[in-house]
Amino acid sequence: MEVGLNHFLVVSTLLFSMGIYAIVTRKNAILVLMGIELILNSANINFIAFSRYGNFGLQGHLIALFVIVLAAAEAAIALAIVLNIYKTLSTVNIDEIDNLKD
Amino acid sequence: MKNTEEILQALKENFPDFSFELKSDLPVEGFIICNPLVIDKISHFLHDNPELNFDSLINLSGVDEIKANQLSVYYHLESTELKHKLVLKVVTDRNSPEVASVTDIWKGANWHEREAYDMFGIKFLNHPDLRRILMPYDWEAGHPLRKDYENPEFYQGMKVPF
Amino acid sequence: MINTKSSAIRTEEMVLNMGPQHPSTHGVLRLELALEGEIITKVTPHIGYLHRCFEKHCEAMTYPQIVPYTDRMDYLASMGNELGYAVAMEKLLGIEVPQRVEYIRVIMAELQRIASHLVALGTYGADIGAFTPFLYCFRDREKILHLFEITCGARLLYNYIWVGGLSHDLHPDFVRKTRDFIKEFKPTIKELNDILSYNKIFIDRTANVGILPVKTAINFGVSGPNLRASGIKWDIRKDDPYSVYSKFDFDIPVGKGTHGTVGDSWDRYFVRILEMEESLKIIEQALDQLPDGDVQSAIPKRIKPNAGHVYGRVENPRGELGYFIISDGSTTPYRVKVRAPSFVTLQILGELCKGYMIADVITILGSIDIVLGEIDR
Amino acid sequence: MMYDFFVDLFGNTVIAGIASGILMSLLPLFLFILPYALFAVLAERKVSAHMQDRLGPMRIGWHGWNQTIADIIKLIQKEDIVASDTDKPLFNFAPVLVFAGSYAAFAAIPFSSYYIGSEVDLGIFYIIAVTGLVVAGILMAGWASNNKYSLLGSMRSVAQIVSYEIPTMLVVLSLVMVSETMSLHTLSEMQTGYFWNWYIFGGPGFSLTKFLLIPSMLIGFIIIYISTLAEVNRVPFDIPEAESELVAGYHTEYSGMKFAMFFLAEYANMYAVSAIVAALFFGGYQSPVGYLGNLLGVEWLIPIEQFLWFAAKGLFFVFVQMWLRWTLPRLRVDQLMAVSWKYLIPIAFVNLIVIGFITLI
Amino acid sequence: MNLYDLMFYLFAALTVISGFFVVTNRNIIYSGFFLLFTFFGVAGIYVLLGADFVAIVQLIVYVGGILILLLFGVMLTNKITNVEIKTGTINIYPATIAIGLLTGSLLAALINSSWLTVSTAAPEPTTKALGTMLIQEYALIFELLGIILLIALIGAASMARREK
Amino acid sequence: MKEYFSNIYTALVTIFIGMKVTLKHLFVPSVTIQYPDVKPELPERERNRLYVNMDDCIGCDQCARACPVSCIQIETTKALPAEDLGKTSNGKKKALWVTGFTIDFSKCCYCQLCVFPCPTDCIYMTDVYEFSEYQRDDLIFDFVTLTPEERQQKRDNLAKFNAEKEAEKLKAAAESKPKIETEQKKDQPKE
Amino acid sequence: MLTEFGKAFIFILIAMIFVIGLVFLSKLIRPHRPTKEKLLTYECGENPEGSPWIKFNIRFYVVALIFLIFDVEVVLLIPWALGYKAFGITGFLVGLVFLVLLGLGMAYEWRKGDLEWEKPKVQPPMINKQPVAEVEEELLEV
Amino acid sequence: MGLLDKEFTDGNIVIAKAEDLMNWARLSSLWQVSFGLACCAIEMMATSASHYDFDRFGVIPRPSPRHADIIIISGTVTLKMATRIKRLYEQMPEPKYIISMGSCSNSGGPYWEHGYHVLKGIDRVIPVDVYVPGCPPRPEALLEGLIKLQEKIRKTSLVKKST
Ligand code: SF4
Ligand code: SF4
Ligand code: SF4
Repeated sequence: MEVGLNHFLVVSTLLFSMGIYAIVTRKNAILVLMGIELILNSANINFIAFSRYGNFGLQGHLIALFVIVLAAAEAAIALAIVLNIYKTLSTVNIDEIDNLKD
Repeated sequence: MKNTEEILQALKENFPDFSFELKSDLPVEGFIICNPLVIDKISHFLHDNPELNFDSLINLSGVDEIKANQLSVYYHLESTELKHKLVLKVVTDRNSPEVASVTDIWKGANWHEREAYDMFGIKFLNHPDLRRILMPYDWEAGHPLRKDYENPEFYQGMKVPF
Repeated sequence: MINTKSSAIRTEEMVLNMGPQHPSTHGVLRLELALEGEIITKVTPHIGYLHRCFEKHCEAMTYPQIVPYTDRMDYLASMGNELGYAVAMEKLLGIEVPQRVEYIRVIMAELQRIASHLVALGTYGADIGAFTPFLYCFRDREKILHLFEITCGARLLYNYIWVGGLSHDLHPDFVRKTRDFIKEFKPTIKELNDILSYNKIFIDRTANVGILPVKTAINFGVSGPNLRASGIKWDIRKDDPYSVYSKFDFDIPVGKGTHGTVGDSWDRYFVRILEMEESLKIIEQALDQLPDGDVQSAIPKRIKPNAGHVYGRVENPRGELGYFIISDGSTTPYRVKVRAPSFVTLQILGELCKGYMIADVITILGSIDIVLGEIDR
Repeated sequence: MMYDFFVDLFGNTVIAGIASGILMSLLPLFLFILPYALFAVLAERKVSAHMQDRLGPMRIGWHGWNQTIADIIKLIQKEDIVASDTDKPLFNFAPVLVFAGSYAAFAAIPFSSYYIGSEVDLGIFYIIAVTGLVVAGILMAGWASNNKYSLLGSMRSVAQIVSYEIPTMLVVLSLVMVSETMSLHTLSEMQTGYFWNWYIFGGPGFSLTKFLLIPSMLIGFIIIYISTLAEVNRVPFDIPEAESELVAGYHTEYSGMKFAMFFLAEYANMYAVSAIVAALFFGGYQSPVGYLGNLLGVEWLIPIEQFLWFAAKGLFFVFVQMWLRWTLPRLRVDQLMAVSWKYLIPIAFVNLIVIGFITLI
Repeated sequence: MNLYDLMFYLFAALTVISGFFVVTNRNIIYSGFFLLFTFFGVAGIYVLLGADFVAIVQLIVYVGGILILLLFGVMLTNKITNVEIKTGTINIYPATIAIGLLTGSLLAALINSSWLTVSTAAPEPTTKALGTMLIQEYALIFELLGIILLIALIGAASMARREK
Repeated sequence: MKEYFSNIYTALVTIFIGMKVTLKHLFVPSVTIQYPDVKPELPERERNRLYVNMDDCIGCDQCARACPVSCIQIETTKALPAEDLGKTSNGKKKALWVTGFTIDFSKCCYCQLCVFPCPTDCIYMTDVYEFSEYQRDDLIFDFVTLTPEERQQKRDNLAKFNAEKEAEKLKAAAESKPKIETEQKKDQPKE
Repeated sequence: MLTEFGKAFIFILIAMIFVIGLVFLSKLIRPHRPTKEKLLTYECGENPEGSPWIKFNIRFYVVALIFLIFDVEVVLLIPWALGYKAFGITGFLVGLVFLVLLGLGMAYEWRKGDLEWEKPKVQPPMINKQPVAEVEEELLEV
Repeated sequence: MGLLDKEFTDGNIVIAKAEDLMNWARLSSLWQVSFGLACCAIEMMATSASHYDFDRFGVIPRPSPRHADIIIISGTVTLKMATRIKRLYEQMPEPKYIISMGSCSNSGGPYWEHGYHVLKGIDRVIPVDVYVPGCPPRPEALLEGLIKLQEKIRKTSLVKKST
């Protein structure tokens, strides 16, 4: 089968669900962040795939670029938050943080 | 600039309770013998008194006087400002050697005293960190510079004598 | 509820070992560094890895036989060690030695000082990362070793200065060769300055690092160039002259804080360079005044001092080297204790390093210029 | 060219493409990097020796010419220690990653107008991108070694490479602004003719802009040279491997062939960054004075000449790296960071803006 | 099966498999390093889709930046003694089932929908065109991104700096 | 601000100065002595391996006593009254067979202290320094020129002579025990 | 025909194969005699104390963070740098504003001391709590 | 199991040639652990300095024992140090060699008699390949020891010697 749009979409879907899986099941906040990165990546694949196979010119690329930029900003901020949490609560496990909150 | 007699005088004035003894018939230098347990107080005085101002301890050496069954410690003091020197000696029992530490007054005494402990087993009271220094920490065969020291046959599985 | 017990953990403390095998601990020193991040919170030196039982040997040797062992303490400055022993013993025996002997001793001691400082400076450069000056220094040192070699046949451990005299007279070529050396050596000091001393990176690494205030130094008993770098003119060659040092005109360089604070590592480094220049001056004067005579006439046939004790000291390249010798009237000493300058100096390492970074430990350690041979003896 | 040949041979474009690609990628490895590494390791020892009034290797082959060969054959024979506390998979994979990262950079380096591994349009940024692999590899090596020196060394190394990437990128960016291309190949093409067309002399053509650009270009050159020096961990920026503190940095625990691979990667990197500098500012493979091939009318001579020029320029900068290494002491880690963040980046930044204004004229 | 397809399957496999390891590996450091391959694979997919610039950006930003940041983050927040650093998981079974269902339905939806595709244009360098777009239509967004980054920088740095 | 630029300036200038120095040295001829091909000329007082001229040695044990390391071991056997051992080159009369004279060069510290007391100047330092060995025992040098059989013979001779003497003079026997200075330590087992 | 990226990818693959091949080759030759001591972590001959896998300085993180942001900004500037000339001064201004934002971030970080690596925090070892300068005055020219 | 672990019962020309090549490589590139103990270490440094130049023989100092082939025991080995040296030696990868430099490491040297804390010869802990006498050995003597070691390596063989 000729590789086409659908193939890319399948990859992106798989990546997306794995990202969700990480977010749902992992306790470590940094792993959750990794899951988010996976989701963003899968979204980017979609953007670019559609931009390639759809008739959108380069806007898909541009949006992917923006997403990457935002992902960087998000990673920086989120990690800083995680570190701050770690500094005060001395753990990065989400459920423990939940318990410690109250 | 003061010589040993003057210093002895000053000491006697200041510490009437303590006994001091001057020995100066030796070929080279005279020295003052004092009590091992109050050497820290004497040292404080020597260090702080502006007339004496012994700001530096240049040497501290333990000696095993086995014939008299005693261990002694020699202190060589010097004032870099007034440029005079002094030798003090304390004598302690060989079986339970205890000397007050002067580490508080001259920081440099720290390792010297550790070395004396390591080599002779002289205990320096109030020393912050009295451990072996040159020999391995797990050396069990005693204090090597004592005259009756016997070297062990093995250390950690290594043969020691030739 | 906030868990307070483990809050505020920023970085965990980490214990890092440096040595005994480490490229830059100048031998077999072991440093235990407690780190917080890269900041030193505590330095614990562990010594004794080269404890060669010098003092025990002294008690088993006759007086002349001790000389080769003194060589092996501060092996970078053997001549100085021998001189110290000779000075102490001559004080104990109460003998006078001929003038020629004294002059030759001074020449040798000063040449040795230059050689020793060259090693100190070279390895210091290598510690900071500049390897080339190290080899330049060793190249020049080799010339001094050659001078020693033609005189007494050995390159490093000489057994040259004996109680009451010298083992050999000077080699006939010695004076000429020494003058040649002085001529050649002066430009290389400048070269060393160009490539290392005034290098911006070098200054940044060393200035304001490891500041040693003079009060602390004296209290710890620090001596030699390290003390002088803290800004005090204290030199046994001037303050308690031995041999014939009182006959020479020389300066005592002190640290001035040119690039930082008085008593920082750069000062300690630079004082040594200045001292080499002063030593050259002394050697030149001594060569000019060198009297004739026999160098072995005063050597006692059998050394048997009266019972008593003596503390003799000289200014070694690393500071005040003292011999405390107790004699019981026999041909072997009853007890010899050596006041080794590096032994005393190394104690301040912990104080100096606190709060600095790992790299600075190397800088500071290099700048106080220790030799493990005399620390552990 | 080669591709066509393979198409004829196999009659299948896929296989031909792969075959020619593999061949093209093997070329620099075996024809250039290995001989270069053999030469450079020896040259480093010889250069340092002569700077220190020594002779360097003398006894293995004529004047030590076989020294590096002996070193390599010896390293092959060395036992490969994987200490029991290491993280074995990562430990074994790290050298692969590091070497792959540094070798990948060679794909975009134009050795001559006829040979370039891959004419990626983004050339220079592609090189910067693949250094990411090196960074990850170093971190992996340090982490997996389970050794304090390694871990500290690798973290410092990463922080250092990362910090110096910014000035590099800023300078490259300013060159992109001037030349409007990112391909090293195109960039080299543009600087054809004589040496005054090089970007260090303001680039091709004669105009006011060219002369205004010269100082900026000079500053840019100095910045990029310093920062590439740091990116390949050379003195005065060799803190990660500073033997006086961290023994051997992140490869302390590596022995035998894996260590050799780090070593090879290091020397390959040295050439790669030198080549980049040469291509950006010094005309790449262009001859400064014209080609003998043109003069004699021998076409085939030109690529060879170009290759020689390129190798010579690269090697010259490698030589300068060695020269610096054997002259300078090393910085402390905080000073190292300060050099990048407080000196190079702001200056590169201002330089970039200045260049922007100049190009508008 | 041509080269393009081959490459696609290669990168797809790289991405998906390493992604799978990222989310399932119990050692978080391994997760971090597997992320490297995921990012790399995604970059490869971008290239196959003709997005060369985005691919390079992906490498520079993700591999060279975010990954390093994440790894540093891991190293900073884990008390790692000689025991393998493991992170626990929660509600695996419900999550697996739910996500399996989600994935299945997504896949079904996307395979069954017929996307409007145009004939593919040959990939060509996109950077300059992107630049043009950035300066013309998206100038405002461009500046906005700058501001966002500035804020992120200030925020993150001050948060990281804060003692205790 | 001024400091900022002066920093840059001094850094560049001093680096440049340093580079000038090293560049200069690149073209200065090197000082290396290429050892196995070129051997350095050693000064006459060179102190390396000892040599004992056994023809002159009278076995007086002075050198061994002077040695701080005790690495010289001498075993002498009294010559019989009938034997004439000849004289040393400086005219001393030899009275002892030197049946053992070993110097352990793995212990010697090359201090030359043994050289000075020798009455016949027969022990001296040479400039031989190339004598590395694969086995440590090869570093123990035996200088005796007699063959092992001869040595044994000398000892036997003396023993016989003494035995005869003993038989003659019971009283003197105790004193004239063969003076053997063999070090017991030598035969102690090494680990 | 391979795309240019394909070629680059082959470079990476070849390098990996090269390394693995060489290591494998050496495996055929080299000896393998592990001992317990040999497999200990190297620490200057001492027993390794504690694990190196510890948390380390937060500085590393801050540097990586600042780097990431700047990295992204520079990356965003690449397309601009290629294309701005066509738009003359407007094109340049678009980038300039962005650059100024970048500069602002830089200045902020500089002001806040985030660009500083850990600095040595020291007090000179003192005993008599006298300021250094005073002591020196006293004793400088003894 | 690598080639160097094997022992061949009979040599053929291929093995002999390979052996020659490998021996040559090993003897030509002896990297040294940069490690010094006492006075002899200074002479060792002098040997690597300009006048004698160890580098001529391909000997370069490596800070980590993992990269090194040869360890020069240059000085007095004390009991405290001996265990560390043993570990250092153990941590070097095979094939590895030892030069014992100077009287002290040969047999305790001047300290053999009264040195209560001196190991009387490094060969009590690790196997020594070449003993270089001297106190300290001249740099040339060390170089000569190195040449002796090279000779020894040249003669090593994979072929099992029938005894
Ligand atoms: S040179 Fe010294 S150590 Fe050697 S045998 Fe003579 S006296 Fe003894
Ligand atoms: S001192 Fe001279 S004569 Fe006497 S035993 Fe020694 S070598 Fe022989
Ligand atoms: S053999 Fe001699 S020179 Fe070498 S370490 Fe021992 S005492 Fe020092």
